[in-house]
Amino acid sequence: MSAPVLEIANLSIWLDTTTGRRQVVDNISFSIEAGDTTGLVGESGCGKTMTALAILGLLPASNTHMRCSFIKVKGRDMLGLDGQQRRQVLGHDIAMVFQQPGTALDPVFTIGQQISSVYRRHIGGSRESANRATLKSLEQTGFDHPEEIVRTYPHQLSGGMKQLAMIAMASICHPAVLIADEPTTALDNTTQALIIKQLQRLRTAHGTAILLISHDLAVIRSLCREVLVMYCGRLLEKTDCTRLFSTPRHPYSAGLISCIPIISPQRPGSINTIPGQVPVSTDLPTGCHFSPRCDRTVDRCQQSVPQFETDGDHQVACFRPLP
Amino acid sequence: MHSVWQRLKSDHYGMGGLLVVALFALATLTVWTGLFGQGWAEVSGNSWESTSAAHWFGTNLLGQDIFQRTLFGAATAFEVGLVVTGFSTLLGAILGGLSGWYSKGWVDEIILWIKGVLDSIPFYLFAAAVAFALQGRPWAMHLAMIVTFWTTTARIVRGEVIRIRQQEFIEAARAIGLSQLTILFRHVLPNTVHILLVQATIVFVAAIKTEVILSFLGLGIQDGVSWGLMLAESSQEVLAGHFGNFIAASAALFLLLMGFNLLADALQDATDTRGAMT
Amino acid sequence: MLSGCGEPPSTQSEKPVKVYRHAMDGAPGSLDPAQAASVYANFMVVNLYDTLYRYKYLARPYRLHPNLAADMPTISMDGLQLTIPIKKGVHFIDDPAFENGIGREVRAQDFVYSIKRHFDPKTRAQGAWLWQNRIEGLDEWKSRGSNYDNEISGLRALDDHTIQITLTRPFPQLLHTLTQGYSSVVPQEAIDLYGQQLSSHPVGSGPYQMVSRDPVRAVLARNPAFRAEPFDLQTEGFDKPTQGGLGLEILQGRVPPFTDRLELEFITEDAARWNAFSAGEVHFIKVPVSQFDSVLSGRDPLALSPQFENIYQFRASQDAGFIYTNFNMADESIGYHPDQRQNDRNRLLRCAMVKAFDWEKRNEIFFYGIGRVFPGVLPPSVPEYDANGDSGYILRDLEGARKLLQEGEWNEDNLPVLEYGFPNSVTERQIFEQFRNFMMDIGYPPEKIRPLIFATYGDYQRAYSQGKVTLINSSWTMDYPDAENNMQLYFGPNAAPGSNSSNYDNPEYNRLYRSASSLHESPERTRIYRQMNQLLINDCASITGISRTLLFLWDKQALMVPDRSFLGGYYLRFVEILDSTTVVP
Amino acid sequence: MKEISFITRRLLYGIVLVVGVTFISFLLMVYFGPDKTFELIGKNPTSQQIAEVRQSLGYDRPFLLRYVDYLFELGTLDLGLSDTSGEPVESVLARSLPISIALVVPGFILGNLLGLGFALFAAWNRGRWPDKLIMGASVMGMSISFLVIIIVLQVFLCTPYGLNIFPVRGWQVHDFSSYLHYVSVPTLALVLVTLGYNTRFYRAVMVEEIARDHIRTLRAFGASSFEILFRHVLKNSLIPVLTRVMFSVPFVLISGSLLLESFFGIPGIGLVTFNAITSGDQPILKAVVGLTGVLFVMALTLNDLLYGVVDPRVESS
Repeated sequence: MSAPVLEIANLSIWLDTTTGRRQVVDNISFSIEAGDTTGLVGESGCGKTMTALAILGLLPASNTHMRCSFIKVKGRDMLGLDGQQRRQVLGHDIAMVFQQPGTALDPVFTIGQQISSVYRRHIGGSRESANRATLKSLEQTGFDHPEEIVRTYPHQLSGGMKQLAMIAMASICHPAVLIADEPTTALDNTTQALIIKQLQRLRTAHGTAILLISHDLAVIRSLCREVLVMYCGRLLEKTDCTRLFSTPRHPYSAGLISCIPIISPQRPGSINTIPGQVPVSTDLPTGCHFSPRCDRTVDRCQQSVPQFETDGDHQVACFRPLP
Repeated sequence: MHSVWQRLKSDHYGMGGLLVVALFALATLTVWTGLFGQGWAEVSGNSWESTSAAHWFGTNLLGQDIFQRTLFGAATAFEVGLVVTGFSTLLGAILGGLSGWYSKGWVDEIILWIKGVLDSIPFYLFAAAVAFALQGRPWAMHLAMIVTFWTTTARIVRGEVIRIRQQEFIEAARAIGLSQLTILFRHVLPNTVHILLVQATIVFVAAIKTEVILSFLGLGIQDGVSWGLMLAESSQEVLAGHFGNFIAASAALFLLLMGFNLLADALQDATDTRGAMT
Repeated sequence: MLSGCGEPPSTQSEKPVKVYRHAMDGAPGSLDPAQAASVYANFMVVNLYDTLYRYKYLARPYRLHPNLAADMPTISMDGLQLTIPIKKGVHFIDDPAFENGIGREVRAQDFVYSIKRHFDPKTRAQGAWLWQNRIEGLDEWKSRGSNYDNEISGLRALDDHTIQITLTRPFPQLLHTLTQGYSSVVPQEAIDLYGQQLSSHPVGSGPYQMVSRDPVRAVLARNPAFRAEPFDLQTEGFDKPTQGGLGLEILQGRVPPFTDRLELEFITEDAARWNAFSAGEVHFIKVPVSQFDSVLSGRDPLALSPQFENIYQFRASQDAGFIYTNFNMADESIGYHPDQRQNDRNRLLRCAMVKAFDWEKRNEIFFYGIGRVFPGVLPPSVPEYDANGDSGYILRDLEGARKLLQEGEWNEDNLPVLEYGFPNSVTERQIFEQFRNFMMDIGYPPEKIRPLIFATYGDYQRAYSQGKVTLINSSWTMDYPDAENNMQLYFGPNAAPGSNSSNYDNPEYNRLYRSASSLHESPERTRIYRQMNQLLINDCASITGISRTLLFLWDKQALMVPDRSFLGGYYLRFVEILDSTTVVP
Repeated sequence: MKEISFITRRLLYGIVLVVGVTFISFLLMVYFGPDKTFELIGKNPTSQQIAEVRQSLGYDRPFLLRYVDYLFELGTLDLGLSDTSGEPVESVLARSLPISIALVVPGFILGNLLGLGFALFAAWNRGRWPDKLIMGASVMGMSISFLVIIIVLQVFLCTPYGLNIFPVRGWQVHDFSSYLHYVSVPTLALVLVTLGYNTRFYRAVMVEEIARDHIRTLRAFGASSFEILFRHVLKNSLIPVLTRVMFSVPFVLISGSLLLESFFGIPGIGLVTFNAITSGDQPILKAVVGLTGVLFVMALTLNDLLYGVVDPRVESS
C-alpha cells in the first residue's frame, strides 16, 4: 500500500456547554492511505462529526477546545499551517460532503456559481475554464444535463441531486482525501446507492481516499475496506470491514452488528438491541465507557481504560474481547 | 424556568442589569407606599438652588426638589411600564395564540389585518390621535401604547404557536378529545412563556422610552412628574445654564434603560435553547 | 463703496440689498386679513396690505395717523356719520389676479368689499365682532344672504376715493378698528382667483410683498410701487428726550420703507430664539424671560449688562394686555349659586383663593420680578389705571385667606374639586403647579386641584367656551388702546362663548358698561371704569392680574423703535439698517 | 401568470390595509379629533357664527359622509386646504417632504451602513473582545433617549455654551456646503440613536447567517473570510436587512423627523405634522396619516416584490 494521505494522532476535543466543559473526543488516532476507504461508525453523538470538523479545522473556536499531536494531509501537518495555507489545502487536497444536502449549499447562488468558485479558488484560470470544469465534474457525477444544473438554485433540486452536486463540488479539484459525513442519511435507498456509486467512482478514478462517517453499518459495508468503531469519543475497534462483520471482537461492535435488521422472510421482526442507553457525555462512566451496558464487564473495566491491543490489523480496546 | 434562572445567575451583566432594575423598582415601591417622593409637587425652596443636604439634586425653577421629582419620575416610568407590558403581553399572547392556532383561517386573517393596520400608522401620530380622542384622560397614553405594542408580541407568539402545534403532544391532546381552545390555552400558550418573558422586558424598555417622549411632547402624563416632563423643562433651561433637571432625568433614564436592556439580553440568552446544541 | 478697487462692474450697478431680519416668537396662521386674528398674523398683514389708519411710529400714548386714508374723517354732528377720503393713485401689487397682471388702483369700493367679507360666512372671517351691530345695514346685509351686489346704507363708497360710514349708535373705538389688520383693503379680483388660498397668497398694497413662507420663516420684499411719503420725525411724534439716542434723525425726509427685504424668523422656542439672536442671525429679539438675568444688570432702573451695551440697543415696554385666572362663575361649585348662603360661601372661597395667590412669587418666577401687578382689569398701560387702587387684592394674606375659609365653613373635606385648564405646554404646567402650591399653603388639598390639559389651544378654548373648566388661566391682548376693550371682558352678555370666560354677570356692572360705551376717554368714563373695576374686585370673580414688562433688544446696526402692541407691524417700514450691504442672490 | 396573481394579491391586501388605516386614523384624529372652531372664530361670537364656522370646517356633516370624502380626497390627491395657513395641503407636502427626505437620508444611510459594518465585524469576531465592545456600546446607545442625544448635541455643537459651529435651527439650504452645515447635527443625532439598534439587529442576522451550514461548507472548501462575509453572508442577510430598511422608511420620515425638526426648527414634514397636532389642523393630519399609510403599504408590497429579486426561493413558492 502507498503512503498515508491522512494521519491523525492523539486527537482530543472538549466542548463548553452551559453546564461546563466536557470531553467529546478522547485521544483518537488513525490514518488512511491513498485510494483507501475507511468507515467511521458509531451512534449519534459519539464524536464522529466533531472528529471530521477537527480534521478540517472547522470546530467553532468559541466553545470548543482541541488537543492533537498532528493532523497530516498528504504529509503536511494542518496544525502548523497559517489560515492562508490551510485554505489552500481545504477543498483542494481534502474535501468534505455533509450530512444535510438541503442546507449545505448556499440558497442564493446557483449550483454552477458555487462549484466553479471552488475551482477558481484553487486552480485559478478563466471563468470559462472554470465553467468547463464545472460542467465536466457534474457530468462525471452522473448528471445528464449539466448545463441546466449549473443554472439552477439549490432549492430547485431534490435532496439526492443536491448531494450529487456536493460530490461534484468536492471532486472538482480531485482531492486526495474526501470526508463524507453521513452522506446518505437524509436520502432514500435508491439515491443512497447512487451516492455510494459516485464515491466509489471517485476512489477508482482519482485515487481519492475516503473517510466515510456513518451510523449505518450497511452503508459502511457497501463501500469501506476498513472500519473504525467509535463510542463516546473513543475508538474501540479498528479492523478490516469483512473481518468486523464476521468476527467482531469488541462487545460493542458485536452489539452493533447484531442490531442490523436482517431482512429475511424466515425471521420476521427479529431485531436485537443493546441493553441500556448511551451515557450522557457529562456523566461518563469511569474506565471503559461501554462497561455499564456490557455483559462481559469485570471490575477492571470500571477502573481503568483499556488500550488498543494489536492483533495484526485487528485492533481492539477491550480487556475481555470476544474471541 | 429554574434552569433559566440558573443560566441567568451566571451572566454577570444580566445580574448587574437586574440589580439596577431592582433598585429602581425599590425606589418606585417607596413612592407607592408613601415613604418618599411625596413632595414632588411641593415648593420647598427657591429657584435653582444647588445641591445641598435638603435638596440632593437641587431645585427647579419653581423651587421644587429635583430629587423627589426624579424619584416620582421612576414611579411614573414603572407604572406605565408595568401596565403597558402587562396588558400588551396579555393581548399579544391571546391574539397571537389565536392567530397561530387558526393560522390561514379567518380568525388569523382578521388579526393579521388589525395588526397590519396598527403597524401602518406612525406611532406618535397614533398616540396623538388617542390623546385627542380621550382628551385629558390620564390613561390615554397607556392605551395608545397597549394598542400598538401587542403586535410584535403577537407576531412572535403566532410563529411559536404554529411551531408547537405541529408537535406530537398536541396531537395527543387532540386525540384524547380536548377542545381547541383548551389545548391552546392550557397546553400551547404555557409553552411560550419564555418568549413572552423576553418580549415583556423589551416592551418594558419601549414603554419607558415612549412614556418619556410622549410626556415630553405633552401627550403623556397628566398630573404628576415624568422624566420626559423634566427633560421638556430642561430643554429650555440648559441654555440658561441650569442643568439640574437635565442631568437628573437623563441619568436616571439611562441607568434604568441600561439595566433593562442588559436584563433583556441576559434573559434572551438564558431562554435560548439553541445555544446549547452541539 | 469700494468702487475702483478692481471690483467687477456688475456689483457697482447692482444696488446693495438691505435686509432686516426679525425674530418672532410665533408663526402666523392665515395671512388673509379677514383671518388675521393672531398678533403674528396681524404683524405681517399690515405690511402686506393697507389699512385706512395706523398709529404714529413714535408717539406714545398711541395716536392715530392716516395711512391709506388721505386725512382724518369728517364726522357729522351726532357723531354717527364718518366720511373718509382715501389717497389717489395707490395701486395693488402686480398679480395675475388683475387684468394683464398689473395692479390696479385701490378704490373706496375695495374697502367696502373688504369689510363686507367679514359678514360673509364663506370667508371664515374673524373680525366681524368689531363692527357687529354698529354699522347701519351691515348685519341685515348678512341676514339677506351676504350678496355683494346688495348695497349697505351705512357702508358706502361715495365715489372712488370717498368712504362713508354710518353708525347705528356712537362707537368711539371705530377708528381704532380701522388700524387693525382685519380692516385691510383686499381686491375682489384676488378673492375671485385665489379664494381661500388668499391666506397664503397675499395681494395687497402695503409697503412689502410676499416672497416666500414656510412654517419657520417668511421673506418679504419691498413693494417697489409703494407710495412715496417722506418720513417726518415731528409728524410721527418724535420725542427727543426718550428717543434721541437712537439715531433716528438721519431718517428725516427719506422715503420708507427703508429696507428692501424683511426676513421674519418664526422661532417659538425661547432658547432657540435667543441663540439665533446671540449668533447674529437676526437683528431683533423680544428677550425670553429666562435670559433676563444675563441681559440686565439692574432691575430698578432697568439697565443693560455692560457686555451688551456696545452692540445692542435696548428698550423695555409694558405689554398691552394682562394675564389673569378666571373663576368660572357659572360653575355652582365655586361661582354663582341659587342658594344665597352657598352663593356667599362660594364668594368667600374665591376671595380666600385670591388672597392665597402670591403675585410677588408669580412675578419673580415667571416675569423676572419686573411685571406690573395690578388689581382688576385696568392695567398700568391704560390711562384709567389707578395707582392708588385696592392693592389689598393683589397682596398675599394667608391669615386673611384662612379666616375667610373659616367664615365660609370651608375645610379640607368640603372644599370643592377644581379643574384648572390649560393648553399643553411646559410653562403652562409650571404655572399650574405654582398655583396649586399657593393654594396648598391655605390647606387646599393638592388632589382637589386637578390639571385639565388640552392638546391644542383650540380645544382649550372650546372647553372653557362651553363652561367646562373651573379655573381658566388666560391672557388678554388688547385690540386697541382703549380700556373699553378690557371692560367688555366681564360684561354679562359677553359670557361664554364670548370673551367673558368667567361668565361674570353683575347687573350693576352691565349697566355701567352700557352707560359708558358711547363715551370717549374722559374723567367721567374713568370714574365709571374704576367703579366697575371695584365691583369685580368685590366679587372676587378673577385672580387678576399682571402685565408683562417686555424687553426688546436689537442690533445697533438697526435704527428702529420696536413695538409689539398697537403699532405692531407698522414700524417695520421705518426700520433702517446701517452698513448692512448683504447682497442676496 | 403566477407573478401577476401574486402582485394583484399583494395590492388587494394593500388596499384592504389602507382602508383600515384610514378608517382608524379618521375616527380618532378627525371624528374625535381636535376642534378648531373656537380658534377660527372671532371674539364674542353668536351661536350663528359658531354654526357657520363648524359648517365651513365640515364638522357638522355625518361621520360616514366625511369618511367617504376623505377616501375620495386621498384617491384624487385633492387634499384640501390647511386650516391654519390656508395653503393647499398638497403644496405644504410638496414643500416639506423633500426637506425631510434631505434631512433624514444621510443619517438613515449612515446609520444602516455603519450598523451593518459593525454588525459584520462583531459577528465575525463573535464572543471575542471586538464583539463584546461593539455590543456593549450598542446597549449603551440603545439606552440613551433620542431627546437626550438631541439636547446634548444641540448644546455642544450649536450654541455658544459649546463649540457653536453649527446653526441651532433653520434650513436655509441653497448649495451643498450650506446643506452640510444644516444637516450635520441632525444626522449625527439620527446616527447615534439608530446605530445601537441597527448594529444589534444586523449582528443577530449575521450571527444566524454565519452559523448556517452552507457557510461551513464554504469554509470546508477554503473560502476566505472576506469572500464568506461580503459575498455569501451579506447576500443571504439581504432579506432581513432590506425588510428592516424598507419598513423603517415611512417611520423615520415622520416619527424621526418629528423630534428632529421641531428641535432644529426645520420646516419639513415632521414639523408640519407636529404643528398640525398642536394646532389641530385636520386637513394636514388627515393627509399625513393617509399618505403614510399608503406609503407603508407600498413599502410592504415593494418589499415582497423585492424578495423575488434577492431570494431565488421566493418566485416558485
